[in-house]
Amino acid sequence: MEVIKPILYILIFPGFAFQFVFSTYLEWIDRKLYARMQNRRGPLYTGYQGILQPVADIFKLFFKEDIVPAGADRFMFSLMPVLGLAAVVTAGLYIPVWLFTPYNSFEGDLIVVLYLLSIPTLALFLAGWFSVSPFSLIGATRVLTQLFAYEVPFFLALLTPAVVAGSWQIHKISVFPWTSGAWWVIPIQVLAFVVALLTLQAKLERVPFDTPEAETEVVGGPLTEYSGKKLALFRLQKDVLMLVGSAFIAALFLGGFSGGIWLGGLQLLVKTIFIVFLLSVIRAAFARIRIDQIVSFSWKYLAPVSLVQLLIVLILKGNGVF
Amino acid sequence: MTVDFEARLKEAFPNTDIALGGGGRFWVVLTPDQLVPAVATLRDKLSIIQLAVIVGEDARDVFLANYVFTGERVVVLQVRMDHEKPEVPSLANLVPGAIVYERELKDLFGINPVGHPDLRRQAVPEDWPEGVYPLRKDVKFDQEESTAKEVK
Amino acid sequence: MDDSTVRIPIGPQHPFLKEPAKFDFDIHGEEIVGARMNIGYNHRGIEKACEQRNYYQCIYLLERVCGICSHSHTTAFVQAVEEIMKLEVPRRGLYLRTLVCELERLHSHLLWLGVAAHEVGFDSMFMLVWRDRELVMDILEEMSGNRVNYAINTIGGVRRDITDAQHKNILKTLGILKQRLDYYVHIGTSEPSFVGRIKGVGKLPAKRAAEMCVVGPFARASAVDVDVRRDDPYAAYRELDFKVITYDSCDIYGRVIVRVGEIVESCKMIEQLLTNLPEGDIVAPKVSRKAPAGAAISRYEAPRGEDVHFVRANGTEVPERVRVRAPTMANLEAATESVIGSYVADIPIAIASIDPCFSCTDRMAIVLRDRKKGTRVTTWEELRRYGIDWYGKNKGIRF
Amino acid sequence: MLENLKTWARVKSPWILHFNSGACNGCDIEILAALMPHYDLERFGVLLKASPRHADVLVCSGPVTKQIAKRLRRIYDQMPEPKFVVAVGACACSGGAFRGCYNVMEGIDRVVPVSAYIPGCPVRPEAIIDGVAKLLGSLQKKSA
Repeated sequence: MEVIKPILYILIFPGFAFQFVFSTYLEWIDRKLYARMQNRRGPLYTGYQGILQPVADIFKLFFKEDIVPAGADRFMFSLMPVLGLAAVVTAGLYIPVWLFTPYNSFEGDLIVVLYLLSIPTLALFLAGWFSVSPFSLIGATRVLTQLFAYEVPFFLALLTPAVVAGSWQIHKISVFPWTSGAWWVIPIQVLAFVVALLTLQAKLERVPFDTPEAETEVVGGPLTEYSGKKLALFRLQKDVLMLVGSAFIAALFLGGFSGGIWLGGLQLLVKTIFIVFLLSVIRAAFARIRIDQIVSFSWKYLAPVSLVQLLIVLILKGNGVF
Repeated sequence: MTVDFEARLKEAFPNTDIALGGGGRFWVVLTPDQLVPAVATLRDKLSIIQLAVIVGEDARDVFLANYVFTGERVVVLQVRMDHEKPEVPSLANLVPGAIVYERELKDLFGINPVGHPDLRRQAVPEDWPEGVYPLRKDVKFDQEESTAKEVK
Repeated sequence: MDDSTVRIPIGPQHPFLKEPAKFDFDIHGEEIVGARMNIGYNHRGIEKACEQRNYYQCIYLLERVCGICSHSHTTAFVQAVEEIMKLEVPRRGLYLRTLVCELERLHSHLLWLGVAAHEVGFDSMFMLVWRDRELVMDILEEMSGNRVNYAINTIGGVRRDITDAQHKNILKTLGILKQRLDYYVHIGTSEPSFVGRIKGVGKLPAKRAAEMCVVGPFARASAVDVDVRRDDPYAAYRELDFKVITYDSCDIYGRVIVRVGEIVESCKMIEQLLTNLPEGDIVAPKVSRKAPAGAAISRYEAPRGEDVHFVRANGTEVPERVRVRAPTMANLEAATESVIGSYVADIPIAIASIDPCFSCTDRMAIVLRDRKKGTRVTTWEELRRYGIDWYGKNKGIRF
Repeated sequence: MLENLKTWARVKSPWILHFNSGACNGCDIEILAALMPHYDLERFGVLLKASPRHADVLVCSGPVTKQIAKRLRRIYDQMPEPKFVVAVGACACSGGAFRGCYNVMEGIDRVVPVSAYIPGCPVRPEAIIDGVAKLLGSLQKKSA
């Protein structure tokens, strides 16, 4: 039994199978919400209310011809989608979905997750870099520029709950408001929560931070030359990243998913969907901003705001409020 | 207003054939050498600088190029050219906007704008046969000829 | 970094271009230092085809010069032919023609507002504006039976009258539209991320605009006060009360303000036209199929600017020469020039800000002014090396 | 079983690439209008894609001018298999109003193989939806 358990973790829950199913479901929610906000219906005829639409998209891409452009670096071109997906799925293993601590959870896993979540961006950058199109190249350089813009505020924002809980372990952070009895630490972290949401949006490269993939400017950005299976892997990676990102923000800022298998599972569902809902609203409400505007926005507003939040928390902590 | 403008136009172009056409358009007939001074006159004396379009025409015995200027009123400078060797001076230096229209004169009529800075193939594809000017009256196209063999 | 200018080709198929055209931009980092365009992918030889068709057939062909401003081209053409034939168009005919003109302007400007929002990634506005554009399309469909090519013009008037029920319905729909428009006017001129993308971008100074002979909203946003409807009135515009909207910011923001203002003015004009709609015939009686020899130039203020048609008749049923000068033709050069100095990200919105219509233009042009001499087309390898160098020097990254 | 899955995924998720090969814009705005809230093609899983590498269906309008023909062929070649071409509008089907003009090819099928023709000048959004639905239906039948 002890041997099977880790394998089950990795393959079934919260590993591959669970993440694939849940992330496609989240994409469907996102597409539906986005469509409803634009007064459209969104996917409708693929399964109940189009719920299988993302699955159909991914299967279709898997059955399509897979083209590697003539001048591209074949190895890197094929490696990148796999690498990116593997990184996010691994990060997903650290979601604290059980009452007990997740498998292979340890003191400091937050740092590991943060770094794992940076890998898809780098994979995307390299993917664009090793394709042969000028659009991929421009997209790739934008991916990297944007990474410099949002990564620091993202880290700073996620530092706040860690400081509050006094731990680097995601599981401990997420249960801190309940174990310590100080549930009101959740509302005082609202600034960091907002920053984390916006930077997650930037990480996912969605409007208003979708310059790297801006259709009207650089066609498909780094993914311009990708087709078939590799494109499917990238799409899957985006979905899983959305799931993992939202789940982590929910775990760190919204009090985690404690309460046993049923209550915990329900909380995971509700809280993640709530985050996705917020992300969809942001996506629908703004225009795409330029790359230089993104950089100045992150450094002028997001980074100082997260520092202020950190300061507030540190002062409270120093005074022994929690 | 009309009388006033007409008087001024006549003063600006003495000894030239000026007709008032329908819709209050003035038609001024010129030879190719008179064109550049005429445009300068229009600009300096009547402050009309907006070139709306250059219309090439194949009148069978001569080529016409109508320079339509708009402003206070519409003035058309009509230049008549020899059919054998159609040439007009280029207006590129006076009116930058003329470049595109002149290039098209060359492409579609074979009228050569002398002194044009950049005469590339424009309206017609790169592999268009030399010396075939589609809008000339003597050019007829066989409809079935235009198949797509070369791209297949 | 003198050799570091790279040229990126955009088009003829590119998502920001709904139509084929090719642009070559010389970029330096993210900044554009030179631009040049090739159009003509859309050259179909309409002018030659007109010389083989009679006047009535020409109307239908010219309607298909452009699907967005289809009414502009037919009106300009029939006006020229009517001038040659010396026809008097009945007043009701003129009013209905003008009504379709203004409805077309309404739908075209809404379309533009949506596309402009799409170019800067503001898809929600794109979708919502296009949803309400359908209201205008419904009015047009009800009046003419068609959504895009209305086929309502004929020589000597219009082909379809409107009934009282339609009359009422148009006013009712217009009421709904006006309410929604207020919202879009507000969003289009104040939403921070949208305004942040359009303010100060794509500058075309007033003086340069006059030199480059630009027309339409593009010129009016650069404080050049031209409008054929007022300067050289045709159809029923003499009897209408309207303002010509100008703005002096000379950038894309100004073009949004001008177009949005024109949408509001168009609504007012449509109401005036409907309330004052005279009784009587809609088309002149006994129109000859042959036009006497002569030539005419007709000007028309299309949604994109001044549309000029030249028609020469030779006494037969077939025109001797038809020449179409679409507004985009006059604007493209200036637009391409206005991109120079801004960022790569601004290319789509800057080009789209003139509401380009290459199918109208269907010719080729160039632009101009490479700030650096000797720009060249680079290969992929060079491009990559350039990127590596640039990041190495500027960001301290080694690959 | 696998074949069924293949067909199902293919039918349910047609991503389109829009290409204007010298059309008058009429069809193009109607294609866009079909994606808008009023008609909303996304109900059928249709997404408008920017890159030919991502697309399954090439939606092509216009009579194909001689200048653009090579580009059209190249775009088609860039698309991964299986791919379909839909000719939208009378011009794309046969040249339409521009048949016989000196600079046009008279129809998409002179350059690339076409799977579905949607006539109309311009095509109404309803007709586009109908055409796409029929194309998808024929795929389903073929495999059954």
